[in-house]
Amino acid sequence: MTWDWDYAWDSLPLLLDGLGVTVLATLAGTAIALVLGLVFTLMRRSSSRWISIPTEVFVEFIRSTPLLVQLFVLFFVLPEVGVQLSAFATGVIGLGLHYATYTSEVYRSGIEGVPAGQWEAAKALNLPSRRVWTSVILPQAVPPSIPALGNYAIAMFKETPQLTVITVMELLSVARQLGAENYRYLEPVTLIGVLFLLVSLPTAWLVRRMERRMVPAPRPV
Amino acid sequence: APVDLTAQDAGGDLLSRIRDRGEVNIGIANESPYGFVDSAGRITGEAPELARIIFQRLGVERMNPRVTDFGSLIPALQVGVFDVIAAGMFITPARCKQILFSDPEYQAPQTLLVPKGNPKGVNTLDDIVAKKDVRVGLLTGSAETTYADALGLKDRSVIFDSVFSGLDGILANRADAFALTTISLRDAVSKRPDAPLELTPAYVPIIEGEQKLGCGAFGFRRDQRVFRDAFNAELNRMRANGELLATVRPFGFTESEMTKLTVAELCTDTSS
Amino acid sequence: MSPQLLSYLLEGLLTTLQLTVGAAALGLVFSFAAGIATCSPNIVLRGVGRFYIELFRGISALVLLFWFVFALPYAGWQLDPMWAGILALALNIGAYGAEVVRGGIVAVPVAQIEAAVALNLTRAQRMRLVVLPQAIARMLPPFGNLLIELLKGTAVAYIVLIPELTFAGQIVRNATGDSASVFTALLILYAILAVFFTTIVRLIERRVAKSLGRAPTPGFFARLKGVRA
Amino acid sequence: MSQAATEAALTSGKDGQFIHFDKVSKRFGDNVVLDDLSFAVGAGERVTLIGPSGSGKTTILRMLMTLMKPDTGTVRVGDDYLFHEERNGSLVDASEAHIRKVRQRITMVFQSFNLFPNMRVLRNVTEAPVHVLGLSKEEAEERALGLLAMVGLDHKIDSYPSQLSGGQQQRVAIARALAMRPDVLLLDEVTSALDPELAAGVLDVLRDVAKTTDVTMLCVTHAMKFARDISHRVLMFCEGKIIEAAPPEQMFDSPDHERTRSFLQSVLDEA
Amino acid sequence: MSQAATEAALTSGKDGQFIHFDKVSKRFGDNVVLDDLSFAVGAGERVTLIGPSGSGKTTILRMLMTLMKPDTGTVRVGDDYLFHEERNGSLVDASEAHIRKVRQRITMVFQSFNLFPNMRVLRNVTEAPVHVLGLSKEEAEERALGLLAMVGLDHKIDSYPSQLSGGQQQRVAIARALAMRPDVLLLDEVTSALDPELAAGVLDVLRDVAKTTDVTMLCVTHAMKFARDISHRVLMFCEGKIIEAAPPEQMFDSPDHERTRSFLQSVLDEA
Ligand SMILES: Nc1ncnc2c1ncn2[C@@H]1O[C@H](COP(=O)(O)OP(=O)(O)OP(=O)(O)O)[C@@H](O)[C@H]1O
Ligand SMILES: Nc1ncnc2c1ncn2[C@@H]1O[C@H](COP(=O)(O)OP(=O)(O)OP(=O)(O)O)[C@@H](O)[C@H]1O
Ligand SMILES: [Mg+2]
Ligand SMILES: [Mg+2]
Repeated sequence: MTWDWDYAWDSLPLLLDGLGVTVLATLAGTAIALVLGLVFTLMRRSSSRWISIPTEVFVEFIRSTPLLVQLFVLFFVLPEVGVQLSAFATGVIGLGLHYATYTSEVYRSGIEGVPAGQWEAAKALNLPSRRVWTSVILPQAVPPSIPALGNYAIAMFKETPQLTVITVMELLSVARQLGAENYRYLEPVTLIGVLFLLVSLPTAWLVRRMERRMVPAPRPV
Repeated sequence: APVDLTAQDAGGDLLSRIRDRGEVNIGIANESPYGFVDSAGRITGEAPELARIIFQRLGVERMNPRVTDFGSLIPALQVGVFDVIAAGMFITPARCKQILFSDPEYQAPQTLLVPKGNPKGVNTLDDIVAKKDVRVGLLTGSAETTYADALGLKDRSVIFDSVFSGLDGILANRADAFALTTISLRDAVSKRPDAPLELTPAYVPIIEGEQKLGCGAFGFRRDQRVFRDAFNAELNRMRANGELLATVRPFGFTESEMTKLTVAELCTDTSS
Repeated sequence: MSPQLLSYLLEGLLTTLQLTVGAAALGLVFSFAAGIATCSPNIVLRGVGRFYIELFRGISALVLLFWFVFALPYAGWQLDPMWAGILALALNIGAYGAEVVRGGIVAVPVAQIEAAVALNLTRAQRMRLVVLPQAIARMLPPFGNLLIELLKGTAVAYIVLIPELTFAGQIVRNATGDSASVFTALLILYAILAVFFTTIVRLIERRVAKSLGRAPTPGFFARLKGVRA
Repeated sequence: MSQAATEAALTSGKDGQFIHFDKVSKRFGDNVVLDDLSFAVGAGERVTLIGPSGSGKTTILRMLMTLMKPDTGTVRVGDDYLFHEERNGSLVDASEAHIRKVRQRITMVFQSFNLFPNMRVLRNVTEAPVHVLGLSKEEAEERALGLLAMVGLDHKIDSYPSQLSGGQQQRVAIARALAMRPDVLLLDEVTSALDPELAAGVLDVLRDVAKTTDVTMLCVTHAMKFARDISHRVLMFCEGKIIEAAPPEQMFDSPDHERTRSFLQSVLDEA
Repeated sequence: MSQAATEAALTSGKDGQFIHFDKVSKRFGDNVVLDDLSFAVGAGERVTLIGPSGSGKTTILRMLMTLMKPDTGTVRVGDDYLFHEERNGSLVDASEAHIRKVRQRITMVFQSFNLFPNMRVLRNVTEAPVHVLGLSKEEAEERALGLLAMVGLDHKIDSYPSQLSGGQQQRVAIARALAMRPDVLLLDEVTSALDPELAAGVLDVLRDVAKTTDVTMLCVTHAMKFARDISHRVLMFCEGKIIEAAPPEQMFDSPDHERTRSFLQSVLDEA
């Protein structure tokens, strides 16, 4: 099997369509993960065990099982209990939910990274608890978390091919379809690799730039 | 099992190497009734069962089946992961450019899988073209996908990754009808006797004025013409003496699925 | 379910374990090689480390796998699918691991390095005797997370004929037509594997924490018992 | 001084008692940090807590600040219990609302300043008056500017804490605490993280506060000259107990206890 | 003391000069930290560096420890340049091997101890003698045990640093430094992170070291009594320059400079 330029060239427009779906799913999934992750974190810190323990168990469970299987369940089982969402919406929710368990960890370590002295100072000033969160803790916990959150967005981008199992025509689905019709996989799959790099490398670079601005530069050892 | 590096050499001696080994690697795609793992956990299906008999006659005692994703069958054959594709794969001109096929062991008319009572009232792909609100479910990489594309159904296609995903998809209202061969769908529905589903009568789709009758066959690497011909000879002998139908009948094949078409006819690209 | 089908699931489970352990071991080697290289004063080594990280973090394991099994043979290099699977997953997870190694090294306080300089240790001795032993303690929790990532990532191996757990699940689903039970079983099996791996990592964490004379950070179960700030 | 005299000195001579520790105990595991401790502080009194490391001085302040609960015993500020409420005549665990109400009167300055790094100096000082006392932004800023001028930092209101020296940060922290107009001001080694010269500036500010307000002060410090200047009374802690309590002159010039003597010796030696 | 007298005092009266700073400058951005500084220290001499925060004291020690390079000027220890090598008669940048050779004679104790948390006390002390000096494990342990006994910690050899108090950690750090048998010992505010009583123990150990060895000591401290007890000479730093240099009695009892006077005043006030 040698490289077929014509075929690669013909595949490109279809693959770009798939890339559009992939990017859209990633963006929407990221938005969900960012919000839901924070909600999970706050619920895990709740003083009521009736909230914190089930949340903790749920988050650990989602985090330790494959997205692929979760997508199957969401896609085929949700409708049986009467929740009818489009394949794309199901995929985005699956991605967002799965990655919320990661962002939740990021937020948690960000919050734990705020020195105990800040909590104590807030208490010494008798600030109400909502105010402590919004004006003292979160403003300090979130910025250092941004690079890690960015990295998860990139990771999510690379996992969108799994949406292929629930009929979302993203990049890999397009490639599989092309391959099945023409029985040439080398070109579409290689092009996917290149397209992924084209998107993920600049994003990773941006994230690292942010990281550098926030963390002191690495030093010689 | 390690990949057979020598399998890449050109020429027709693969068969003798297989005979020396006493074992042939066959690729199946886990699709009933063509090649699949049954509920007892055995690998079976019309193609593996035919292959077992034919290879025995060719002097190869053991068969080592390897189950893989349908989409990976051809690439894996090409790099020598296995020696034959025994998955009832349809012969298409595009595929003929990649691999060699034997003569077909069956021909397959089409059916639609629809919810019980057929609420959308569709019986063929043409019906679906006419009713704009019907979403058609298709199996990734299948010939039906190509037909649907040619009929302009792309926007209403829902691509499933397996037959059972399609079946679950109809139940979950992810699509309104699932288009596949009668054989596959009859088999799938038989495993879910309680599901509120039904099959439309078999039909032969007509795409751009031409009857499309899917014909499944065994696949070989392009440099294995001698091997293929030897296999083909045994296959045609079985066809002639009725052994073929007897072997595949338990998998739901009937007289109407038997074919006289040849690989040479089916490989001719008429669409260009 | 027939014993035969059950054995598919069991074999799938074993294959998944094998893939995970193999790729983790190999990935660990890549992680340390690349992670330490990115902290080197030598610009070439740094460049090579960085290149490895960026390249393999950017390409998904699935694409790599496909390449190794279906494209490399044309370059005259044939890999057994299982090895290809382990190698591709290891290259991928190793790139993430390298960042963990780098992060662990960078997080060792500069003061520790200065103290080592004040004792006139060589650069290599500083790394081996002072920096790495402390850094490893910090690396373990993120390594634990990566291990779970890897475990879940092995599910993509099915496209190159590796019959791991998810694929075995698909076989059973096809054979029995019972989607719901199969998915439930898969979720439970993966969760059990994850708990298994997490427990191992936590045991190692405990040992390392002890070797630093520290109390280990509370784990999942301790957190459940309500030890919170 | 006799044992009885020390016990007498455990309550101030000032007009009525304001803060009451009553049979307070606290332990961490096997470590008994406060051992059945009782003492009282009068309104407006300034008390310095001294004693060796680990003797429980910080624990006292943190308890008053409600950062830590006693295992047994009660703490009272004015007429209110800190961790308990009287309900139907018996003491029950206090609700969050009750704790917040009592905490209103108390505030604390920390060894490591603990300014909010995400807020500029001015907002550090106005944040609590606006959101806790309900002052308008203008009122809060007026009050903050006055206090920042007092600590000599009215030219730094737009800086972030990270742009200030340690001494400047600590002075902002003092202004921030005073902006709450507390009845009780707790100070825990507020100069030990600072260089001597910077520390001197902070202590000067505190001398000012002592002179110009009648806030009740509980102060842990090793700056003995400062302690002598401002305190009405000095309490010597040792292993979770108060072993000596006396006015500063008496404590520093003729301590009663051998332990106090050796402690003071080592502190003075270090200079 | 006149300007000329101070300049004379910049070289010690002891037998020959050992450490030479020659026209050393160092800046960070706009901040001139050391300004064309020259001074020398004799072999076996004990010098205390005092001065306000940011005046460059730590910078001097860190430069001697080769943790920081001067921008211009040279530093010499014995006959060897620290950052330069003589090759073909001209000074070139030193190789790592050369720096390691000269660094062999110098070691440093830090404000925050910086013990290796991954090693027990004994191994903290034996590690460098084994790996740098090439001692056998037995020789190194014998030496370590002797030193740990001297600092009063021979019963703690199997503890991890995290299990020790700050004062104990600092005493281990001193033993660790002495195990290298250095010619020059650098001490940077080794007691400022400690409580007065713990600090007293550390200072006692250092008095011992001063008395029983003839190691050259450069010491930054605010413990004035200690400085008076052990140093041959005190250098007063201000804004990257040495503004006064004199024996401790003279420096503390009748300082020449107004700046020195005010600095000493504030340090003494704090106690
Ligand atoms: N959260 C905690 N967990 C366990 N032990 C604690 C905790 N907080 C304080 N302690 C212990 O309580 C004892 C008293 O601590 P405290 O901080 O009150 O002493 P202190 O008098 O302020 O000493 P220092 O002068 O060192 O600040 C110490 O032995 C300390 O180890
Ligand atoms: N790595 C650095 N980058 C930028 N500025 C630095 C650095 N190290 C030191 N400085 C600056 O150099 C100046 C002198 O610092 P140095 O630590 O020598 O002072 P010092 O006399 O030891 O003061 P202190 O008593 O506070 O320890 C300070 O203004 C400091 O901010
Ligand atoms: Mg304290
Ligand atoms: Mg300094």
